[in-house]
Order: sequence, then C-alpha cells, then structure tokens
Amino acid sequence: MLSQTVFWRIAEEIPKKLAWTLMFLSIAIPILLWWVISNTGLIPSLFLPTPGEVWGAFQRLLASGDLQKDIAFSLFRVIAGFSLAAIVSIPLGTLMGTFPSIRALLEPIIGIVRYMPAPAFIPLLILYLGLGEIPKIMLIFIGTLFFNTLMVMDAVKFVPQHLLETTYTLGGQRKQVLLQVILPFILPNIIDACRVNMAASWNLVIVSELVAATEGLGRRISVAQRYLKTDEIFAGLIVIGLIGLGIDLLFRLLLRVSCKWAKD
Amino acid sequence: MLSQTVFWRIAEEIPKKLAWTLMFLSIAIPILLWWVISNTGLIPSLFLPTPGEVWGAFQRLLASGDLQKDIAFSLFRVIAGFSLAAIVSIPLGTLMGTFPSIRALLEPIIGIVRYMPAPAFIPLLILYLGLGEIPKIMLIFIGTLFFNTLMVMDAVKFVPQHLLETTYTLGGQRKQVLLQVILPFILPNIIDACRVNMAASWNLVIVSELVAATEGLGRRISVAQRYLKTDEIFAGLIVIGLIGLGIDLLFRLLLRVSCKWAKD
Amino acid sequence: TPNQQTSTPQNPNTSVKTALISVGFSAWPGWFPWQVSQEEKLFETNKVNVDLKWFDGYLDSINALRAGQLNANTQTLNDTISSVAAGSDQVIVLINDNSTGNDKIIVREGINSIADLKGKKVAVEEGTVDHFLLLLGLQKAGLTQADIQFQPLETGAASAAFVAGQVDAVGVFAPFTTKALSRSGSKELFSSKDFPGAIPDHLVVTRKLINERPQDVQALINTWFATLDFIKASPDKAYEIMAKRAGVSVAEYKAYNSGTKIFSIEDNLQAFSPGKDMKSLSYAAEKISKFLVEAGLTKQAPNLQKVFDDRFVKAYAAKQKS
Amino acid sequence: MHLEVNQLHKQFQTKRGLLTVLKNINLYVEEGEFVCAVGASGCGKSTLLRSIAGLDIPTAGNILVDGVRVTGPGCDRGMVFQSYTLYPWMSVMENVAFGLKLQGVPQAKRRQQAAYYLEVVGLSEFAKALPQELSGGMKQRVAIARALASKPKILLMDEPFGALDVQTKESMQQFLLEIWRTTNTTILMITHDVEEAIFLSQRIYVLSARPGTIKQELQIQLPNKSDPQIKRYHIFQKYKDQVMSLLTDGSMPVFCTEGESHSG
Amino acid sequence: MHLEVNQLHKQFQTKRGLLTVLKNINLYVEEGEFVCAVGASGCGKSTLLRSIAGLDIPTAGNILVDGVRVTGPGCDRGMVFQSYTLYPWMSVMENVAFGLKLQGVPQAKRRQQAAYYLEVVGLSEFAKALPQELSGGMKQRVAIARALASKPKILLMDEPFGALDVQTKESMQQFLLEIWRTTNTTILMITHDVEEAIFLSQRIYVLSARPGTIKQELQIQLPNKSDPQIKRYHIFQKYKDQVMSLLTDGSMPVFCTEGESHSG
Ligand SMILES: Nc1ncnc2c1ncn2[C@@H]1O[C@H](COP(=O)(O)OP(=O)(O)OP(=O)(O)O)[C@@H](O)[C@H]1O
Ligand SMILES: Nc1ncnc2c1ncn2[C@@H]1O[C@H](COP(=O)(O)OP(=O)(O)OP(=O)(O)O)[C@@H](O)[C@H]1O
Ligand SMILES: [Mg+2]
Ligand SMILES: [Mg+2]
Repeated sequence: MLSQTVFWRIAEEIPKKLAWTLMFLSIAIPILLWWVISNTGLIPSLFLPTPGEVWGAFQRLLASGDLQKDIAFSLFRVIAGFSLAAIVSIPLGTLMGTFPSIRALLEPIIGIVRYMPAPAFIPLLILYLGLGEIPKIMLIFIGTLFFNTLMVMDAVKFVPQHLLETTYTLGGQRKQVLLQVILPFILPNIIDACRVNMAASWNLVIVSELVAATEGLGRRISVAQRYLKTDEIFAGLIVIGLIGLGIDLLFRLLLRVSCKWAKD
Repeated sequence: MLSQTVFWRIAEEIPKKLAWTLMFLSIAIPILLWWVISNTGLIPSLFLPTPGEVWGAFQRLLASGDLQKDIAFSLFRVIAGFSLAAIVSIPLGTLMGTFPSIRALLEPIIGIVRYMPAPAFIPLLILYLGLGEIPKIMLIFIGTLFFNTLMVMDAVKFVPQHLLETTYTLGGQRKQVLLQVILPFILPNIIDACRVNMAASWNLVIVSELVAATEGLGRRISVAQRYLKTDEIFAGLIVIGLIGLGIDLLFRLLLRVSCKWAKD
Repeated sequence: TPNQQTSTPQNPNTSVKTALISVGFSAWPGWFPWQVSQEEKLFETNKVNVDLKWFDGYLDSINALRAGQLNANTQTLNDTISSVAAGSDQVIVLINDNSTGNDKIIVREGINSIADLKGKKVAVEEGTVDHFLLLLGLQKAGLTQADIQFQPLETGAASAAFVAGQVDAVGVFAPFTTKALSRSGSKELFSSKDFPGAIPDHLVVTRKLINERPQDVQALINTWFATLDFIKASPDKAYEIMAKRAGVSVAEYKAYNSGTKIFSIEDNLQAFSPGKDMKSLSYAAEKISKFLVEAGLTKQAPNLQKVFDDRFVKAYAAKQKS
Repeated sequence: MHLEVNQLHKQFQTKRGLLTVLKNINLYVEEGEFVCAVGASGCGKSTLLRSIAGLDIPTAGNILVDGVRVTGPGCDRGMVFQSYTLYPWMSVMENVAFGLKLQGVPQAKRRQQAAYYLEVVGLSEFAKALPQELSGGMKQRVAIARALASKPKILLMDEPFGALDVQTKESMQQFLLEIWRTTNTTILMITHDVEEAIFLSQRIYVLSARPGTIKQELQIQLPNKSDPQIKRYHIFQKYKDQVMSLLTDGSMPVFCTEGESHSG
Repeated sequence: MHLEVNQLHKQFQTKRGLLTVLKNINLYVEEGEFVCAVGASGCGKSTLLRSIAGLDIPTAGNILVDGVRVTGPGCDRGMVFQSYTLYPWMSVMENVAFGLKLQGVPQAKRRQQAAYYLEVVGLSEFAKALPQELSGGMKQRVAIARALASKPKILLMDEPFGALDVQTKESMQQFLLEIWRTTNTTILMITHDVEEAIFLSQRIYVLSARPGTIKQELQIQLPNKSDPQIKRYHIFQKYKDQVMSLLTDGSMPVFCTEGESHSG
C-alpha cells in the first residue's frame, strides 16, 4: 500500500507553509554556501568575492549613480529588443501555426537561421545600423525572434479543431477564425512563451552591449571582466537576476489578469 | 458560406506538392535575393559577399582541411555541452515537475540564475577550469541548462492525473510512478525540448570559443570578423545553419522512431 | 545612417559650423590625451566639430571605422595594415606615440629566456600588437608560434588567466600589465622597449574624409598638438582627466607614462620620412606587412603606397615655423 | 427550408487504402421537421452530418439547402457538437452572441438577441459566467442557444447528449422538444440512443454498418410526447424493437472484436 | 474479502468554504458479490469510490478491507476509471502486465498471466497493438484485464461504460457478467445507468443528492440474467421504477439550473 507523505507528493498541492519555507531555502542556501565558502579564504577574493564585498560594490555603484544609469539603459535595450521580437514573432508564429502553407514557406529558412549565433551578426549590424541604440536592440531582436516564433507556432497546435469548426458553422470567415478564435485562445501560451524568452533577451545583454556601449549592465560586466573586478561582475549578475525575477512575476501577473479563463 | 481555398487552409493538410514547392521557395527566395543584391554592386563585397565568393571561401576552407577540423571541434563542444545540460536538466526538470516540493525548492533560484548571461561566466570559468575544452563545454552547458530544465518541468504538467492514480491502484510506488509512468509519458516532450534547445547551444558556440580556442566554427567566425573576411563569416554561418538543420531532422527522426505512440 | 549629423554641436556659442566628425578612441596611454582635447574644448578652439567616441573594446573601434561608422580612429600600425589588406581605404595622418615598454610579455617564475617559452602556454589576443610583439620575440630566439602552446584570449581574459595560473606567459598592454604582474613571482620577459618603432600608434582617417574635408583633418591634427601643449602647460589638470578616463589613479597613470613615447611634431616628421630602419614608418609597415602575410593573418600584402599622408603634419610644422 | 442529400458518397484516404464510409445516401428534411439518424458506431453518421455542415467535402453526390448546393460551412446550418465547444475565454453571453458578431450584427442588437436565447435555455442568470463555471448540461444548453441565435435554417446536432448523465439527459431532451416547439426550428440530430431518437423525432433514418447506407426510413407517430410514462407505451417499445433489430441485425455479439469501428 | 465502510464523511475545502460531499456512509461488500451504487450527478459517488481506493482521504470514518484500515492506494483494490486510462506507450500486453511488473513478478510469469487475461477479454490477437489502435470498447476491456491481472481483492469501477455507444455498452455488460462469473471477482461499480445497475448487480445502493448519504439498499433478484429479453420483464421494470423514483424523488425537473452539480 502506498505510504503517506507530504514532501514527496506527486502532482498534489503541498501545504502553503512548507512551500514558502522551501522557496525561502531556495534562495537562502546558495547565499549561505557562498558566504561560508568565500569567507573560508580558501578561494582568493579575486576569484570569489564575499557577499559583503559584492554588497560593497553594489553600494559603490549605487552611490555613484552608475548602477541606476546602467539599469535604465539595459532595461531599455532589452525591453525594446524583446518587444520588437514579440511584435514580429507573435503574428508570424500565429500565421505559421494557423496556415500550413505559410509554415511550409517559412519553417525551412527559420530552421536554418535560428541556429546561427547572434554575436556573428555584430559586424553586419554595425555596418548597416551604426553604433547607436539600434544595432544593440536589433541584436537582442535577432536572438529572441526565432525562439519566440517557434513557441507561438507550437501553441496553435493546441487549438481544438472543434472550436474552429464551430466558428465556421456560425458563419465565421478564415480571417475571423484567426483573429477572434485562434488568437484569443493561444493568448495565455503567448504570454508564457514571452515569459520564457525574456530570459533569452537578457542573456544577450552582454553581447549586445559590446557594440560601442558606454553604459549598461552588460557593459558594466564586460568592463569588470577586463579588469577582473569580480565583485562588480557578481553585483551586475545579481541585479540582472533580480530584474529578471521581477519581470517574470510581472508576466505571471499579466497572465492571471488577462486570461482569467486559463488554468495556471 | 466559407469559400474554398488551398493556400489559406487552416489546420488542414495542404497538398504534398504545394508543401514541397513552398519549402523549396523558402530556401530559394532568400538565396536569390542575396544573389541579386550582392551582384548589383551597390553594397561592397567587403560588407556583403556574393554567393559565389562565399562558395569560394567554403571550398578554400574545405581544401585546406580547416573547415573539417572546425566542424569537428565545434560539433564536439556543442554536443558535449548540450548533452551534459540534457543529462542534468532532464532528471532535474522531471523531478521539479513531479514533486511540488522540489519545485518550490529550486524554482526561485533557477528563476534568478537563468536570467544571468552566460558570457558573464567566462572569467570565472577560466579561473576555475582553465583554458582547455572543459570551460568551453561548461559555458554551453550553463547557457542551455535552465531553458531545458524549465521546458521539461512544464511537460510534466500534461501527464494525466488518471494515469498516476491508475498506477497507484495497480500497486505502484512513487518511485515507480516517476520512472515507469511520468518519464516515458513525457519522453516525446523531452525530445522536443532538446530539439529546440540544441539551437540555444549552437548560439553559444562563438562566445564559448572565445576561450582560447584555436579551431572551431565560432572561432573561425570571430577571427574572420577580426580580419573582415566577410566571405568566411558567411560560410561559417551557413555551415552552422546546415548542421543545425541536420540535427533538427535527426531529433525529429528520433522522436518518430522512439515514440511511435506520440502524435506528431 | 550617421546619426552624428543630427546631434547638436557641444558648444553652440562657438562659431564652428562644419559637419560633425566622429573619432573613435580606446584604452591606451597614447590616446587618452584626446579626452583632454574634449574636456578642454580644444576641438572648438581649432574649429572642428568632433564627436569623440569612447570604445571599451578596441576591436570594436576598428570594426566601426571599417564599417564607415567612424570618420577617424586611433589604432596601431598592424591593425591598420590588416584593415587595408581586407579592402578598407584608410590613411594614417598622425602618429600619436610609440610603445616603449607598455606592451609586455610577462612570464611566470622559472621562465628566464625566450627559449624557455618553448612548449609553454602563452595567452595573447590574436592579431593584436602583443601577438605581434610575441612573434617578434620568438623570431629573435629562432622560434615560431608553432613552438609554443598558443592560447588566443581577449586581453582582459588573458591577464586574468595568467593571474589564475592557467597559462605560463601572457602578452598584454597597459593597464592590463599591472594586473598580470600581480601574480607572485611573475616578471617581464621582454617588452616593446626591446623593439623600438615596432609598435606605433596613430590616427587613421577614411580616404573619403581627406578628399572631402581636408581642412577638418588639418584641424584635428592641430588640436592634437595643441593638446600636447596644454598637457605640458598644466600637467596636473591633464593627468587628472586622463587618469579618470583610464579608470586608474593619477599615480598609477603616471607609471604608464614611461612606457609610451608621445610623438612630438619633430618625431612625426621623422617617422613619416622614408628610411631603412624601424624609425621610418614606411619601413616598419613593409616589415609588418610581410610578417602578417607569413603568419597567415592576411591573405595578401596590401598596397602600402597610399596609406601614409604626411601633408597635415607638414602643414602644422610649416605654420609653427612661420 | 428544404435539405436534400442526393447519392452522397464519401471515401477517406487512409494508410491501408481507400475507406468507403458513406454510400448512396439519399435523405431529406422538411421545414420544421425533427429528424434523427441512428446507426452503429463508425458507420459514418458524423461524417454525414459534417458533410451537410460543409466541414467535410463529399467524394460524390451533392447536398442542397433550399436547392442551393453546399460547398462549405455557413451560418445557415448551425451545428451542435457532442463535446461542448464553447469559447472558454468568452462569457456565456458573449458565446451566445458570437455568431451574430461574426455576421456583423451591431453590439446592442446582438446582446438583445443573445439575451432572448439565454432566456429560452433558462440560463439568463449565468450570462456573465465563464463556461468553466458551468456544469455539462448547462454548457450544452449554451451551445444550443449559440447555434439558435444565428437563426440557422437547420440545426445539426451530433450526439449532443452523449456525455450527459441520465437525469440531465432526460431533462435536456424535454428541453430540446420545448425549444423545437417554441422556435419551430428544423432539426437533424444524430444519436446512439435509440430511445432518445424515438422520443424526440418525427422521422428516423437507420443507417447500416460501414459503408453507411440508409437501411430504413421510419415515421414515428407517438400520441402524447409530454407524458413522462411514454417510454412504457407499447408503441414506443415496438418502435424500439424495430430499430434495435435493424441495428443489430438480430444478432448481439458478446465477444466481438470491433476492429477500427469506434471513432469519430 | 470483506469491504466495510463505516460512518464515512468527506468534506472538500473550496473557495466558497467547506463542501460536505459524503455524510454518514455505511456500506459493505461481501466476497464474490457484485454491488452497484447509483446516485445523481455530483452526489459524491466518485469521491466514495476514490476514498475506498485510497486516492482520497476521508475527513472522518474509516474503510476496512478484511478488517485492515485503508490509508492509501494499493493493488488489493483494483480500479477501472470511466476514461480509458491505458498507458499509451505500452502495447496491450504490456498494459495488462504492468501491475504485475510493478509488483516485481518476473517477466515470463507476468506475460503468461497477462496472456490469460487477454484471452478472457477476447483480445489475444491484439496483444502487440498500441492502445491508440483500439476502439473505445476494446480499450475499456484492456483496462479491465489490467485491473484483473493484479488479482485485486475487489474491483472498483467508476462508470466504466459511460462513454460507450449503446451496442458496445450492451456487449460490455454481458462480458463483465461473464468475467464476474468466471473469475469470481468481487465488484463494486458506480453507474448513472439504472438499467445497467439492475441488470448487473446483486445489490444496489441508492445515494441521495449532495451531501451524499445512503438512501436505500436494494436486493436485486432476477431469475435469468442471460435472457436478452430480461429488460422487458415486469420485475425488471419494477426495480427500475423503484430506483428511478428514489433518484428523482418523483419530480423530474425540466429547466433546472444544475448549479455546480456536474463535475467529477
Ligand atoms: N478524416 C478521416 N480520415 C480517415 N478516416 C476517417 C476520417 N473521419 C472518419 N473516418 C472513418 O470513417 C468512419 C466513420 O466515421 P464517423 O465518425 O463518421 O462514424 P460515426 O458513425 O460518427 O461513429 P460514432 O458513432 O463512433 O461517432 C470511421 O471508420 C472512421 O475511422
Ligand atoms: N478535489 C475536489 N475539491 C473540491 N471539490 C470536489 C473535489 N472533488 C469533487 N468535488 C466536489 O464533490 C462533489 C461530488 O463529486 P463526485 O465527483 O464525487 O460526484 P459524482 O457523484 O461522481 O458525480 P458524477 O456522476 O457527475 O461523476 C462535486 O460537487 C464536486 O464538485
Ligand atoms: Mg460520430
Ligand atoms: Mg463521478
């Protein structure tokens, strides 16, 4: 007979209190480990700064106003690049998912191009778009576009055939089916795909800010790398992680507010 | 009444012949466009080489044996890094999807870390792992791990509750449910997640080969960038794209062979 | 798409009305003076409208010039030759400095001669002056790159790898030299001081700029020498500006000074004239060019005839005399 | 309204070759009639209804609605599927009004009409609820209201009460008869439940097993349908025996291996 | 085997507060008995069965199997769900043998036993087929064979024939009776179909609407179950009337708004 358990419950809820404790430990244990290891002095602080040193770097950057500027610039670039990618990929993915013909027309080329590393496009982007914000944004755009398109496309697969047929029998035309049935149905999946791929955009922030950026979190990290200011690298990474977490929660909120009908 | 159409069919098959024609056009049109634009001479070949020049570079690299070596090294690194990521992320994602407690324990920290750009870890990887193959492989590993974990975790959501309950009533223990029911059920999704994330691994090949690589497609591209050998950049990108396409098709084949029961 | 055109001049009070020139520069003691020109408004004084663009990555500045996103850039001779070889039309109009020790090959304890490098791991950023310096050193000892374990790494990463003990030697330029030397027992094996004239740094402009707006190029050169005068006149202020740009203290900055020989107008005139040793730029260029081809870094030797243009330094010298 | 199906043939291309599903189907439905079609599982009932709805294209033969040939789906033929295909993101009111929206009826008017049909199906107080808040029977009623709201010439129903429990099913049958009487709609309904067919319809078509042909047409004349005891009447039982024996061909297999007969 | 349910209470925590689903349930099943439970939709039948299976934990009261208290699911209580929950990646044979595999029975022996039960359900020739190649009735038979193969002390069935068409359903009923007689299994079955309950069982529990209580216990004595005309017998009709009136309380609502009554 199956034994009773709380921790090893499968696909059942666990008590709220346990869940919160575990989530707290999820953050606390790594920080504690970091604190212990870095304070033993076994690893020189050049390679692994202590939490205190990183906190110091964080405060230093904050006091000088650099961090705020970095955050503002990087946020702007990532959000701009990501939004552009979303604006293109959502209709594109929906069309590809809806019409097998458009899928046949675009899938092979996208299948090839999506494997090409975004950093390879830097010289071409500089060439055509200069050194301003546009090439940086475009790099993030390119690096996010294809993943998002494919994930949106996959979502359309889950629209029940009956829903489409019902719409036809109610007198719906193809365009109406697309805009008034398929699109609202996959909206939760679109939001979820965007949530996942926002991280892909952030992963490009360093590469994109290699393009003649004078501020930004990615640039801060790469300069810190050059001069081996490990504390600043860590501070930059942690700030990016926390911003990411915040954006993630915002997307979840958006999903909850805009798609009440969808189960989480 | 809904008009009849072939091209604009929604969620219906289109004739095989049309599909193949469109797929051919998908590759042919971009190549043609490239050929026309590059041959007008409007854009200097320093910035946009002609297909002929790229073909020349390709043959040159092939003749010298460099390309074969580059492909071998990059393939090795990407596959090693990706496989490591798969080996960790598949059990991890499955555990997180299966046990809400493990999910609570790991999701917050993964949620933060996955936003951190992989290139930021280069100095740390060099410090801890040196300059050999290991830091290159680890970079790809880090960059792929979290996406794959989350996608595997999401797949577990789709295991029907009834399947688990049936197993319990047949006398199944939790471990058996995990290994003999959940895992085989999500296998097709795991293969699909791996297919998508293989592209993420390839996207890191340039960055990872910045770590003291003397060969590899990524390194070939960055050296070509350095010396403005645009034809070699293009040749490298196209080779990566084609390898990617090949791997993609292999994954689809694997899915078909190993999961005959899954609908495509 | 040069967005520079649309941006407003820094100082609307001056009567400078010429189109904006974008000039790139990056971290090198010989180039930090441009920051002084900017902050002391010496561009305006010399009636040139400059958008001075700082690059964290030197490589990016080279790419930007090639891509036509800059009108001028500060770079080293070997990079200029590579660019020209790749088909970019660039002209050297001013020599800022020669490296006289700021480029170093630094080794760990136990390596005492160039010959000892044989079979050792040496990290250096591929295609940079330090790569060039390393190869020059190896050549002198009768070795080639094949005799060492070459580790191509970005300069910052290279010095980090050296400090972490991952490599036996490293080729870096200031200020990364300081960091590399922080590894205990490490020392300088040789430096650019041992190869005078091999590593000149200069201002490169596009041919288009020379053809269309020679007077602006002249003004740039005038500004440079005016800046050198300013540094001489008020060194404290100038060093403060330069140290800040470099991200180091004034004391540290001054330490780099000896490793770079800033070129006066006389040095410029001499370097631009033909000669049979490395003091002559054209002679050095020939050597470097040959070297790059032999190392397989460029496909063919570029035509170096049109790379040098000494008329602007000459004009400045003439004006000084009069 | 006059529906006519002439010499309808339908074949499907399957892996094992051509599968003839419908053969020589001739039938008609008059204005205001309530006709049922019964037949073994897999005999092609759904295919027949889908062909009439314009969702499947017949291999041969034609379907005429008021003399006009059917070439695709349209709002003149409303359809109610077995599964409750409501739009999950729309409120009950919006679901009912959706057909009118597709046809461009202005907001105020369609709200008014939808409200009327919600009244008819007795769900006025649930106008603002989401489909997921409704029970199965309620969802099915919304689907019927939605089909009725577009004022189709004929209402096609494919086993609409198959998934309901006995009690709900009986009340839904009563309710459908009420609707039919009140709105005077023409109805063609498919069912597995012989009692249901006899109870509801004026005429029954009995289809043979695959390939489906019309085996018999039966006129049903029951004295008093509103009598809850009607199923006990001798005449009711006689009809039932007649249909059952037509369906089972006298034999009732126990260990039959149905082959691929259950689908649709 | 002796199943005993004593004073069973079950409440669910819902958004609107505590929902009492089962109240004061007392019942028993003897060795070799075939017992049915009928009740309105939402009265808690599934909850009752799930509690016996150990899948739901009662709020109060206890369940004893041979005097041992039930605390979780186990293979002594086999379960057949309404939806055919076969493991889609296993062949029919593997599905049937899976319970034995979970219990560690060696391969050869479990194949032999599975083959026997496949023989019993008449599906020997489909041993190698995948579930998706089977019709609904065949799938249900595999599910029954699988439950039987683990030799449970009692077979619990939750509306096993709800989704089948009339013809298949009748043959499945015959078949289940056969099995029951041949294997002498103890069966507790839940159904909506009153005729089914009378036809199959020796005893019927009629449950009241929510909160479910046992309204009546009925001993069924039919002379000759194998007579296909049995449903016409007067005694059969009398039993049916009795159960129906218990269920409907004499009233048969037409426009009932079922509230949240349809679920589970
Ligand atoms: N798109 C299709 N491709 C191939 N075969 C099909 C297709 N649609 C239906 N069939 C086949 O046609 C036959 C009739 O199917 P249909 O769904 O019309 O039966 P049905 O009478 O509605 O059965 P049920 O009572 O089980 O719903 C089945 O054998 C089915 O497998
Ligand atoms: N996990 C749960 N949480 C909250 N309420 C539940 C849960 N499971 C069942 N219920 C509620 O308990 C009641 C009884 O459900 P149950 O599924 O047992 O009914 P049932 O008699 O099997 O109905 P049906 O005949 O429709 O299957 C329903 O009102 C249902 O909403
Ligand atoms: Mg059907
Ligand atoms: Mg139930």
